[in-house]
Amino acid sequence: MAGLELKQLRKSYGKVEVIKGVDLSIEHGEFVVFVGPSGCGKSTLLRMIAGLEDITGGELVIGDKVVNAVEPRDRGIAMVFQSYALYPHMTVYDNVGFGLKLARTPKAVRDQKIRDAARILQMEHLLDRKPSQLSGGQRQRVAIGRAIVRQPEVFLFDEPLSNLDAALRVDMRMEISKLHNDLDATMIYVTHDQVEAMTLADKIVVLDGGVVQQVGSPIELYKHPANLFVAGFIGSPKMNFVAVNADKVSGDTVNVSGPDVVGVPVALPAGKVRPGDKLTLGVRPHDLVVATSGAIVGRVGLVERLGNETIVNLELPSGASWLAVLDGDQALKRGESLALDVDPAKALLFDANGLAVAAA
Amino acid sequence: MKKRTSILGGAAAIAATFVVFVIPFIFIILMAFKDRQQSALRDFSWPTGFHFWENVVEVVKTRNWMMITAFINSSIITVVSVTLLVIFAAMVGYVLARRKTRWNGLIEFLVLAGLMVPPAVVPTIWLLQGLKLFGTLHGMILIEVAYNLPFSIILYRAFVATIPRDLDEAAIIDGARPLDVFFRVVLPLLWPVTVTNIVVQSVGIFNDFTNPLYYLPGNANATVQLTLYNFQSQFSTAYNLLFTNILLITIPPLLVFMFFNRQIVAGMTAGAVKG
Amino acid sequence: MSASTMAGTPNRAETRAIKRSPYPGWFFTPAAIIYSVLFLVPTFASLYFSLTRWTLFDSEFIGLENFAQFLREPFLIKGLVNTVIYAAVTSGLKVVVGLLLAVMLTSQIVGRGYLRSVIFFPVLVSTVGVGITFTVLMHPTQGMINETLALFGIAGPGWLTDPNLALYSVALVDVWKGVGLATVIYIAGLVAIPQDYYEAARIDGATPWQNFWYVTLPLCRPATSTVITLSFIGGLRTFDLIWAMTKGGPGFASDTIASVIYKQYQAGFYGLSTAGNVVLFILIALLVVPLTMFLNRKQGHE
Amino acid sequence: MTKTKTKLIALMGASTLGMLMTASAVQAQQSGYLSILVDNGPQSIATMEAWAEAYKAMNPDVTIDIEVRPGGGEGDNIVKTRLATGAMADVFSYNSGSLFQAINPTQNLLPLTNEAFQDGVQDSFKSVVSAGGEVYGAPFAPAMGGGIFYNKPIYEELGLEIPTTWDEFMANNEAIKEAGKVAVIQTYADTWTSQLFVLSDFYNVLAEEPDFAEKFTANEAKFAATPAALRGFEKLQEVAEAGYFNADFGAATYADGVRMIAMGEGAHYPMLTFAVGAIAETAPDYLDDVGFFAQPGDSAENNGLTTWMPDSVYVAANTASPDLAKDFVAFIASPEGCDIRNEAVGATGPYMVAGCELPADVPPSVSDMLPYFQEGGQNAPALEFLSPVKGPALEQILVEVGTGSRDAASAAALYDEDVRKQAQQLGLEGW
Repeated sequence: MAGLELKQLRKSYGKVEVIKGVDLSIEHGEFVVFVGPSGCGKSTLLRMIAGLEDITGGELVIGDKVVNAVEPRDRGIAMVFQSYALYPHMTVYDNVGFGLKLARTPKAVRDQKIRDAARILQMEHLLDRKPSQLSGGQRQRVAIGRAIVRQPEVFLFDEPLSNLDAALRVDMRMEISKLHNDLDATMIYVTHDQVEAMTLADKIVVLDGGVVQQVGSPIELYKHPANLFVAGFIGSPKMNFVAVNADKVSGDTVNVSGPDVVGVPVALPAGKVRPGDKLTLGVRPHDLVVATSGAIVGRVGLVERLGNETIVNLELPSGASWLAVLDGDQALKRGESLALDVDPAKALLFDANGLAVAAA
Repeated sequence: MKKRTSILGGAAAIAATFVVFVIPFIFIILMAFKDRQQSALRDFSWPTGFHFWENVVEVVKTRNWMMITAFINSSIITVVSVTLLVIFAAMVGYVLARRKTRWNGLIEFLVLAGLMVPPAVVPTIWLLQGLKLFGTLHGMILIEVAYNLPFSIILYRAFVATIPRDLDEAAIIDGARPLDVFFRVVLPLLWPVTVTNIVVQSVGIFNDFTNPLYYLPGNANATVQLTLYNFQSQFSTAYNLLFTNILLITIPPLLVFMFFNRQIVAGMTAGAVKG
Repeated sequence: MSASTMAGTPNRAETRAIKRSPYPGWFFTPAAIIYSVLFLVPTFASLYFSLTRWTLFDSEFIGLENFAQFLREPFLIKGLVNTVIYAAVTSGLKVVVGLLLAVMLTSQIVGRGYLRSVIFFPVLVSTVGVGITFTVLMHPTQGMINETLALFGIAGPGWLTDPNLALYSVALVDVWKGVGLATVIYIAGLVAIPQDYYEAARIDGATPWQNFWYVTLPLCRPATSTVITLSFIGGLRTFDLIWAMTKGGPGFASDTIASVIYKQYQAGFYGLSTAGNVVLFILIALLVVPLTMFLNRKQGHE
Repeated sequence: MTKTKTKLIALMGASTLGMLMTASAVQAQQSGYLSILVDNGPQSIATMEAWAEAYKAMNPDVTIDIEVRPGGGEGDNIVKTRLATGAMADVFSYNSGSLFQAINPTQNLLPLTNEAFQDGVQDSFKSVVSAGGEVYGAPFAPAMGGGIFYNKPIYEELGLEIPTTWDEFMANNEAIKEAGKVAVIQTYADTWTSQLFVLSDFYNVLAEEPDFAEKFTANEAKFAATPAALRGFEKLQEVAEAGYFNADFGAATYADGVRMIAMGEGAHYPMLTFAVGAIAETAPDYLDDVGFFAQPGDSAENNGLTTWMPDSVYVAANTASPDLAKDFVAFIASPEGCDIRNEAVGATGPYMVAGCELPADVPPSVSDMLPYFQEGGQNAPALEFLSPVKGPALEQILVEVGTGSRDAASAAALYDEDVRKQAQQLGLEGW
């Protein structure tokens, strides 16, 4: 059974370092999602685990073996590509069985395994087709089938759903999740879509600039982002930020004010900040509520009325723009003035370095 | 109305290409049907008698059935050298397109140089002598491979670039060794450009005249183009036999063409054009 | 608990990855061996022999005298000019005619299959055979071309016997034989152009001519550069056809460098001929390298 | 020396003949394999095949493989290349004279000096296949003359006389032209045929400049600076400027020329006499319509023929079966060999081998030539048999003169330049 251990993993192309020392440990059976904006190094990291990229520095352990110099085929992994990478000249049957054929698996065994995988993915009727005759979702299944049939210790997914339309993506997401439960395998999944990350992951690894920003469960990341980057990246719509100064520190509450906000209270253990500190206040759009005279006042811009909730674009005095997601249907007019309040327990503060001023 | 212009245009094009491209071939065929006296006039006239079969027999029988030997030799040279060319050039084109090293510049320069530099005949003969390859089919095959590699490599390199790298990587993850990746995944996908290579190179090698002339002396080694020499001599010319000969040696390229006709464009699409 | 950022003890024990590349260098070896032994080695040997007086039986080092002699060849300058004219005329005509034929063959014209086959077929016929055939057809008095012209009361020229015309006649035959390949390359280039562009142009109200000029022409530039490069190099090196048709004549009127070189070779001036090879190579490099750079840069700009 | 008087028919003692015959009778039957390389002229192939058949009939254990090479410059290349690389056939045919000197005979060929058959070969032939004191060849064909073929019916029709001076020749041409016929046939599709006016004029050059060949070899005499030598170029220019040529002279081939002279499509065709064989093959019915005369000089008293030694057969130095090869060559150079040749391709000229007879009914073009070779006839070898120097571009230069794009003087000067290059290549003294 295979967990993974990444120790100070580094990758550089010539002088450019793209993975700057990643430490991470993944338990067996965990579903881990690497998430981050494009160019953050998440795919590179995945490909290093797969063995498709050489490791410049550090150690990669799969199971109990250092695999830096081990060929991909001997790492006990399988990978699903964003483009599916189905072999266009082979039928679905041959695509799925290609790895087994290379491993010189006896024909009967091979056939059994291919048919098992096809049954699991409900694509038995597709086995004789060529990839060009398949729809996007079907290709996705074949790609997964090709991975399953190898019975790997670790599944690697490289943005597998990004080429599918929205509805199909939801379906496939559920299937992958179900597969994870059924197969009891370790899965590492790369995506730039934080919704996928939130819904699928046991553990999310947020990457930016080749550096791990935070590792944790989805809710942990949502509630307690370690820094501005994670706070902004996780959650949809994006968290609102505004520059503030600490006014008054009293007990476990800090009052902060800035050009756009007046006296917002934030729950915080004593001693974390001192009056006059320059901070950044972060509030999720869902945590704003309408008040008669709130801490935050702005002019209503675009209003999206979705019935169950209303998304308001608010222009603050400084010109900055915030989003608020308000419960129920709110008949707001463009141009009118709106005041909002913040729940002190849900507001977050970040210091001048962008690190969270931790609540606990 | 649009339909009519296309039909008119088509008819005009058919007429024009008939005059420009087809009539010369009809001329060759007519000449091949004539007897020696009539053919000496070299005019576009109906043969006074049908001597085609006699001409063919005479051409084939000349110099101890040299035509038969020549067809066998040319076929061997063409098939073997095109096979080697396809495999070796695809291997080079593949690695050249996939792997960026500081050698790439040099390799690309050498490839381009091979396209441009005219081969040095006599030093090559000496070398072949030293290798005991002079005047052998093996030697000729290797020469054809060497001289035609650059063009094939360029075609392949351009085409490989259009094959997603993901496929190689999927195969690697599936447990493929480099040779598996190449022969089982990449080479089959290179089929369109392979067809282009087969057509262009086999025709070029089959029609090669100068190189066998130098590197493949000897009756037993005659190639089809050299048979033209039997009839086009300095002293006298038998036009009916000459054109019968041209006609006969055009048949194999014609077969290749009919076989691959539809696929030629496909190979060019991704291959040459994106070069 | 709190989120960890860049924690952990740095592990400085760097493991050198000795994993082999999936694109092994030895894939080059078979091609490299054949190419080096049979092409590069003789080519470099020829650089030496170009500095010798060489009778095939023995060679005597004479420095650059062969080059001096070659450049003194009374017809070398004419040969140089002819070579460039020939290459420019053939590649230019192949571009223009090939593109027009390709446009025609990708349109909804009747008899496309026939046309495509007929135009491509000459590519497959042996150059020597084509040369012999056209020498006969271009005969000034008995040739079919002039006899046909005579029916219309036109006195046809001496295609291959008029010193001012011979080179161009051979070039025309070269185009006849080679335009099929150019056409196929262009067809490939044209079908690769997404239909969207034409649709967009149609919505913008473009005439067929504008379509051709502003959409087709710029977008098939890769094909153009392939055709130009291949046929230009081919034209500079051309030998078979000229030799089969005029042997550089009448007199020296259609001599190209390749035929001048060959004549030196024929005469037994092996060192001299080899020096000519080197000169030809330099000429090709001087013309083709800037040409390819120009074509590629243009491509990059799009 | 001005004239090599060669005697046609055997003055050879019967003893020599007898010895030859006994030699071949005594010799044991040969066995083994022999490869032969011959040029692709139809007569060369036919003759060689006939010899091989006859020889195999006499020696059933011999297998002979005849291989064909192109003629002309390309053939020169093949021969040189194959000699240089040791890939030459056991026996091969090739030119005598200056081209023979260029294949480095002492190194590449087997000496045949002491073979018995050489006793029957004329010394004049031996001299053009000798190098370093050894003789390397045996005659492959009869001797030839270079001059002008004429169409007899045209001469009869117009009442013309055989010209003995250049002026008479030009007058004949004028008369023929006025009669609406083609006076002079030129065939520049085969460029080598353009050289005849100059090469065949060499008898006339020697008549005026007896030491031209020696001086030419020593870089002391030039075509452009020697009026007698320049005449050949001028003659071509005169004929060209007078418009005597056939309309398609630029595209006509040698085969066309042969047909035209035989069928009366033209009155004169300057050519070597081996064309008789080609006429016999392509237009046998017209063979008797063709006559021959030497290219006239400027004075009637001194009218003689420029002669060519035939090609030769040689044995490659590295042959695997030298005895067999020598025996076969001896067979070729025997009266029996000549008879087989007569049978195969007809008689085209006087043989260089003692005991060889021409058949009684030789065509007129051959009988017209014979007097020049006989006692009292005047002939001189072509320059290429007196000097190793011969520029390769003469034929193209003369095509330029014939097409009017160059005048005689500058053509001669250009040829001198061409010659210089070749002499340097040969490493001759004084260049």
